[in-house]
This record gives sequence, structure tokens and C-alpha cells, in this order.
Amino acid sequence: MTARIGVVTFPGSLDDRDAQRAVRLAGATPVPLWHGETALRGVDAVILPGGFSYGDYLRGGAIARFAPVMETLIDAAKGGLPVLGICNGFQILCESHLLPGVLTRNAHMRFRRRSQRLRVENSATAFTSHFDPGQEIVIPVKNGEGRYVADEHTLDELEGEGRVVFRYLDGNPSGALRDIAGVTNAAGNVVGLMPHPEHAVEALTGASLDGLGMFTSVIAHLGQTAAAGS
Amino acid sequence: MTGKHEAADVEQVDQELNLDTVEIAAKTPDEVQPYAELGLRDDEYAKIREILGRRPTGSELAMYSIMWSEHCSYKSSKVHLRKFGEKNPTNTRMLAGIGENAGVVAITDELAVTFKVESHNHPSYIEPHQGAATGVGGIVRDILAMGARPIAVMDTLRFGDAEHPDTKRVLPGVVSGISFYGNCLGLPNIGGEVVFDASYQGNPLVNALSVGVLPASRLQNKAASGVGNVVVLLGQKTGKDGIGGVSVLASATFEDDATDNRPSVQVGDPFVEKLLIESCLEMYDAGLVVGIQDLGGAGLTCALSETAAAAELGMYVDLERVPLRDATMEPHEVLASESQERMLLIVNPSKVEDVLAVAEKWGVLATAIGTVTAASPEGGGGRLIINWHGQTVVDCPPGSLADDGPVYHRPIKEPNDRALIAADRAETLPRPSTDAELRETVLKMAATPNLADKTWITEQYDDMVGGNTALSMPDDAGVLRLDGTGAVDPNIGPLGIALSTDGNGRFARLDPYTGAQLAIAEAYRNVAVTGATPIAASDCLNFGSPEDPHVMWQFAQAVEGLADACAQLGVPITGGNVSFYNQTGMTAIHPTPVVAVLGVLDDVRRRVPMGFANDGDVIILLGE
Amino acid sequence: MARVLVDVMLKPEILDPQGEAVANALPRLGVNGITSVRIGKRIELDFEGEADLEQARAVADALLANPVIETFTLRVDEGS
Amino acid sequence: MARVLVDVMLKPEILDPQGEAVANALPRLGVNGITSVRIGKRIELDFEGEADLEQARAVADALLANPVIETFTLRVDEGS
Ligand SMILES: Nc1ncnc2c1ncn2[C@@H]1O[C@H](COP(=O)(O)OP(=O)(O)O)[C@@H](O)[C@H]1O
Repeated sequence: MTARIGVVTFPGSLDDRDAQRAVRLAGATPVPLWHGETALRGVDAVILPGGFSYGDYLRGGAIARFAPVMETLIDAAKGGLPVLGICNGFQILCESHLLPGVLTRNAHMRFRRRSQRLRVENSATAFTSHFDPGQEIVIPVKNGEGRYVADEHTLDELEGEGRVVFRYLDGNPSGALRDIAGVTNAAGNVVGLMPHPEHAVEALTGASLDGLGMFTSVIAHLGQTAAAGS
Repeated sequence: MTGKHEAADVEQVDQELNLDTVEIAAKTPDEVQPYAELGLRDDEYAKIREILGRRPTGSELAMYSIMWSEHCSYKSSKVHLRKFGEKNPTNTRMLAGIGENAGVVAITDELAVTFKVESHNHPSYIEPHQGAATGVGGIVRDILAMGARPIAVMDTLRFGDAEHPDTKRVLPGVVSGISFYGNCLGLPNIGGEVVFDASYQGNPLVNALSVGVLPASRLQNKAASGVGNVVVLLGQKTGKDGIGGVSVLASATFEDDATDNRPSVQVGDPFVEKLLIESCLEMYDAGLVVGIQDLGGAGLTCALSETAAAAELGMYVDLERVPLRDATMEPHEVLASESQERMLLIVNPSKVEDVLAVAEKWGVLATAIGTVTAASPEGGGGRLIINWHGQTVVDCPPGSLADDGPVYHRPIKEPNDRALIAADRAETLPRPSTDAELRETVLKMAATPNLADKTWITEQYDDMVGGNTALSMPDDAGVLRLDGTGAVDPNIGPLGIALSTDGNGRFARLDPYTGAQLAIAEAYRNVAVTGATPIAASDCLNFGSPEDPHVMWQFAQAVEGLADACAQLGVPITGGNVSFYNQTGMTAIHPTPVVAVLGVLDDVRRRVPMGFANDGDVIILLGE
Repeated sequence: MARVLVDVMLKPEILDPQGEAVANALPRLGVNGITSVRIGKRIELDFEGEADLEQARAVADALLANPVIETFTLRVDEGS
Repeated sequence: MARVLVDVMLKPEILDPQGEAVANALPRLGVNGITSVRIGKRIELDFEGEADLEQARAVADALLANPVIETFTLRVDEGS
């Protein structure tokens, strides 16, 4: 049995099929989940993909948080289900209060896409165990509202508890506080990041293969033996 | 009129007095109508009266003025565009060509690709962000209407002088509009052009391309066939977007100050467009639609008349069923509205419920507004009958709107400065002869906006969403993997397509015939160097006023050049777009034919990027 | 210090996709009595000394509102 | 019909890049007396019948404003 990893499609999700492809390339079975249903279909982990759910109107992720699927997902995440939020998915996790802070408009006010160097600050989460601590990776970043913001106290707490998972290197693409690209909850099962690991899984289409590690990590975390990288 | 109105309340009377019905039109032949204000000539208005056998109603007048406009009828370009058809190389790949929403070419027996370039120049000058955004939205719906899933966009842009204050207004807005709409739709932007030239100062060019892929068996068409089939309007509510021109009809006296009815800018909602795409694709796959047409510039007027005309049948519409954003809209405004993110579907009555269910699943509005009716026994198609709360406001042959518009042979005259231009040879320019001069020339070139790095623009575009982009900026052509192909046998790679758009207004100004050929040659080369085989082309012809014989000469030359080049290269023009009246006062822009070439890679893994790959590789110069 | 408040709203006939998206989400929050949502901008201009309404109007006209699609109103904030 | 107005502003300590951009552009317009520009949202909620301030507050709290970065105020629009 390979791991079954759910990928939620909200109205306006865009990278859902890309996330499914990455799950497949990592050796697990992608399971499409629908925003309008509360059922999680017995999946072992869930990915909230990138995109512009509900047009990203008001604030990214603000409306998606009220989707029926989030009711069950929030409880399941609190119960330990591994959940990865990528870009818009990260925004949804913050708006749902599964992760602290919020993503605001980039300081330069434009959408920006580029290959981004990151440092893996925490390799003990459900999605980062295949990285070495401090490993530097290249993953594309592309967003207009990616600037991580939280109050000083929260930021200190995140740093103190090692919950900053990824940090921007060689320039901060959005003005995110303390160069934060991704964070985790205290238990390490919920991870959110702005860059797109699902766009760094194939030589043909990606600037690197560094993103694959996040998907193989969660498969390992789930105790499955699926062959990675096939 | 009967006396029954006397009992009605004042408001009711008011409304009915303003409502110009077919019945009233028949009885009031001498009513003065603002056809000139609507852009119709005396002879055109006379022809409308002849077709109808009476004066047109206000709604009919609005429809004819829209459909017979240059934009919709191609009245000045038609006689020239025929050259494409005449000279196009015969091509068995072509599944749909000029005249359809977009050309469709077969890639394999099962798979086809559709692509097209379209302009949104004037709206982008008035409101750069929304104008450019809705330009992307419009071309994507054309692709969707063919049955395809849109998979990428490109944009070719022309601005005035980079230092001009108005360029600082227009450029960031245009780029943010394209970025916002395309990114939000999840369509990678895989290439384009940015050129600065003072000739575009008051007339920036925003040409957008979209490409889509479909199983050949899913090809859709726009014909409203099948008497009794239901006409369904899908998508955004209808508002007073872009009805500026016909607002003249709303004022009882034409001198009325119509400020309330000023042209209203269309605002794009890519979120609704994304839902429209997903719901249409689901409907195609379930075999729920008989015909489909996107609503573009001419709104319902164009969609209703073209779908009915294409089937040579009639159509009956209860216009008050159209969901409105503004309850005070009058029928001619509903017909002329350019509200975005709408599609018109023709559906078998047994499938209507399923269509509504799919729409509901995606949260898109769907409303049955009419039915397909029989052709007249005398032949010549059926009648398009549109009612407004039970009163007939339109009753005309749909073909007279869609196909029988005026056709002009505009005067053509070679510009007087041709000889001067020909004499002013590049060879006569001074050449740098010393190291210092050479250095200065190189620095000057590096500093020109046209050669400068375009990252400020391209980094605002998502080029990787979808996960199939195999080449994009900074390569000269975009390459996409066709997902799901080649997966069975690991030795056979997935198929790919390559696309490039090119144009050079300065060259075309010097010599439009050769300039157009250079544009297609460049796009063709850019596609070929990726390893792809070029198979088809689409074009967007941006010119000044067709009423200027010099412009018409440029146009005719460019079309001829392009058609001849296509014949020689063996790639057909599958569709395109003409944008006239790009001029300020008497001064036209450089004639700017923009050409997109599509190529196929039988194994996308073998695509060739442009940079030098490895240390020690040998560099060879091919050609003269 | 004095403050001028500028409210910028889309013209009524212009589509407000943002407001529509919010309005459509309300039933899921159990809210059904709201028929329309329109979202605009509220801008606070702080003046060093006295509030200069004329200057504020010039700024609103040139920078804050896009006259093609938006209208604005302004007033001195009495509370500040 | 009744209308409730919700004003959503960024907390003072949160960077407002849009406001900064406007503030930086002011000298070029010849405007020098403005010391700060903050840009927030003005949201109009139209109710079918009576304005329900409690419901409006619940919507603002749950959806319209994010308490991590924003505060809101609301009032019934007397003009409507
Ligand atoms: N408006 C645009 N939209 C998308 N891509 C663009 C646009 N303009 C330029 N590009 C892309 O940026 C890259 C560099 O463009 P450019 O500087 O014009 O190069 P070149 O002159 O070599 O064609 C190319 O890949 C081109 O496709």
C-alpha cells in the first residue's frame, strides 16, 4: 500500500494538478479532495495547493477558510494529520489559525516570480525530514501576497521553538519579516511555505529537483515504503 | 395604440413609451434615428431598412451598428484577408480555420491544438490594467469555445517612448493587468515582446495570445443547430459594461446630456473565468452542449446572431431572462453589453438540467434565455426574434447581422514618402571606426529600452503554473509539454508544442510586404531552433485608419507578404485579428503585423534551450 | 495634527468582483440578510498642521482614485 | 434597505506599502504638508431590511478583517 495523499481543489485552485503530479512522482497516490465536501476520504496527509482560491479577493485564503472541507481538516490537523500548505495553501492555513501570522501584500506591491534559494531551518517536520539541517535548496517562488507578518512576540516564539522551517537566501522576494519563507505548528505536522516545491520535481520543467524532498519526506514520515523518485 | 395604457401607473407608461417595439417601428416609419451617431452611413442605414422592410427598432439599430462596425464585420479588411485562404498551403492538419473562434490544428490523430492572437489596444489605453486584463480574458474564451483547455498565454506589447509620462501610466497598468488575469487563471505566460517606439505614444498595442489543447473528438462549433434546442447564458451577470456607443439610444432627444450613460469600462474577474473554464470542460466531456460561442466585444448581439446564422436557423429569445447587475437596463443595452466572463450554450432540452447542475457545482450562473427555431420555408435561414417582457423588440434575419455586413474596397495609394525611404539606405549611416566609437555605440545600444532586460515585466508573469513549461523566458520561444502524452512507453517522450510571437513595426513601415514576411520568418525561426517543426501561424494586424489610402496600402501589402510567406514556408494562417484606427489625429502607428507560429516536438525532452550549455562546446554560425 | 478621510468606491455600474466573492461566501457563515457587498478604499491623510481639503482633493484626484472607474468623497476627521 | 459601513485599517505597526508609495509620490505633486498616508478598506454591507449591526460585526470579525494585522470599526450609514 502506498501512501494516499489528498490534494484539495478550491474554486480558483491552480496548482492542484501540479501537486498531484509531485505526489505521484514521489511514489504516493494522489487523492483529489473537493472543497465542498467535508469527507477526507481516508487520506494519510493533505496538501492545500497554490492558486487564487475565490480569486484571492479580500485577503488570500480568507474565504477558502470557510469551505466545508476545512471544518474536518482543521480538526484532523489538530489531531496530527500531516498538512502542507503551499503559497495560497499557506495563506489558508494562517487564516484558519492552524499556523500563526498572516501573508500580506509584497512590500514592492507586485507579483514576483523567480528561482529562490532557501535554507532548510528545521528538518524535523513531517515534510522536511529528507533534508539535512541547514541544507540550501532552490525552489521557485511566485506570488503577490507572500510577505509573512506576525507580531514580534510571535516571531520570537517561532524562532525560539525552531518553527521557522524555511528562510529566504540571496534576497527576500516579498519583504517577509525575518526572511521567513515557511513555518510549522508546534507539533511539526502542519507546514506552510510560500515557494512552490511542486514546481521543482522534474528536470524538464523545473529549475531543480529540490522540491521532491518535501513529498518523499512525508511519505517516509507516514512509515510507508513507496519507492521514491520513480 | 390601444387605450389600455391609460389605466397603467405612470412608471409603467414611461417604460412602455420608451420601449421601441417592432410593432411601433412598423407604424412610425418617419421616426428620426441616430444611425450616424452609431457609426452607420446613409447607405448602410438604407440597407437595414430594406432588409427589414421597415425602420429598425432601437434594439435592432444597436445590433446592426455593432455587427456592421469595422471591428465585427471586417468590412475594410475582408477583401484582403481572402488572400490567406487563397494562398494558404493545403494542410490536412487543419480542423478549423479562418472564420472560427480560433484555428484548430491536429497534432496526432487524437489530439489537437488551437491558438490565436487578438488585440485589445484601445481599451488598454483608456484603462490599462482592466483593458489588458480583459484582453487576456477574451482570447482565453475564444480558445475555450473551440472545446480546448487553455494551457498558456503570451503577450506582445508596444508602448510609446519609454521616458514619456504617459508610458509610465500605461506600461505598469498593462503589465499588472496581464499578470493579474493570466496568473489568476493558472495559465503560464510563456513569452512575448515589449517594444518602445514613439509611433505608439497615443496608441499602445496590447496583443494577447492563448493556446489550448483538446481531444480532436471534443472539437466544438458555434452553430445553434437543432430546432427546439435551448439557448443558455453561462457566467457573469450582465451590466452596463462597454455600452458607451449605444447609450445615444437611451436619450429621447439625441442632444440629451448622456453623461450617466458614458462608456463604462469592463472589469475582468479571472476567478469567474476560471470557473467558466472548468464548467465548460466538464460539460463538453459529458456531451452536454450542441454549440457554444464566447461573448466578446459585441456581447449577446454577436453571440445570438452568429450562432443562429451559422446553423441557418432561427432563434427566439426572452431577453428579460438575462440576469442583470443593473435592473434599470434597457433591451438595447442588454444586447450591447460587453460584460466579461460569459458564454452562450446551445443545449438539447433533455440536457438542460445536467448543464444547470454542472454550473451550480462550479458556482457559475446559468440561465435558459431562448430556443432554436426553424428556418423560414422560403429559405435564407430563420428569424432572430427577441422579446422584452412579452413585446417583440427584434425580428430580423440573423445572417443579415452576422454575414451580410457591408464589404468595402477602400481606396489604396502608395505613400508619397516611399521613394525617400527607399533612398535612405542603412548603408549610408556612419559606422564606428575607432575603438572609442565602437565602445560608445555598444553602450548606447545597451542603454536603449528596446534592448534592455525585460525582467521587471516578465517576473510579474507566472510561467510555470500547470507544471508543463519546458521553455519560457528568456528563450525566444515558449515550449510546453502536452500532459498525458507519451506516458505509456518510457522510450517515447511526451509531445510538446513551441510558440513564438514576433513583429517589427519599423521594418513594416519601411516596407510592409517584406516587414510582414520578416515577422513570420522570425517567429518561424524561433520555433524551429527549439527543435520543433512549425505547422501553423496566427496573426494580429495592427494598423491606422482604413479610411486613409496610405494605411490601406500598407495593410494590403502586409497581407500579401504574409500570405506569400505562408505559401513558401508551408504553414497556413489559421486565424487572427485586425485592429484598425490605431492613430492619433492624422498620424498612424507604424504598420504592425504581429505573427505567432506554432510548432510541434515529437519528444519534448529533446527541446533545445538557447543558452550555451557546456564548457568546451563548439560554436557554429549557420547561414550567411 | 489633522486628518482627512478619503473614501474611494467603484462607480455603481462597475463590476466589483471582490464584493461579489465576499457576498457569495456569506451564506456559508450563516449570514443571509445581506444583499450586496461593495469593497472600496478608505484612506487616511495626516496633515502636519491644519487639514487642507483642497490639497487632499488634488491628491485624491491624481493618486488615490482612478476617475475612469472610481469616485471619491472626502471629509475632515473630526475625531482626530 | 439599510447599509452598514465597515472600515478596515491596518494596525499602526504593520507596514502599508501602498500608503507609503502614495506618500512618497506626494512631493512630486507639490504636496508637502501630508505626513502620513494609510490605506485601508471601506466595505458597504447592504441589508435587505433593517441593518443588523450584530451580524455585521460577526462578519467583520470572522471574514472582513484579520485581527493579526487589522482593526475595524462599523456604523450604520445614516445617509442610505
Ligand atoms: N510582454 C512579454 N510577455 C512575456 N514574455 C516576454 C514579454 N516580453 C519579452 N518577453 C520574453 O522575455 C525574453 C526576453 O525578451 P527580449 O528582451 O525581447 O529578448 P529578444 O530581444 O532576444 O527577443 C523572451 O523570452 C521573451 O519571450
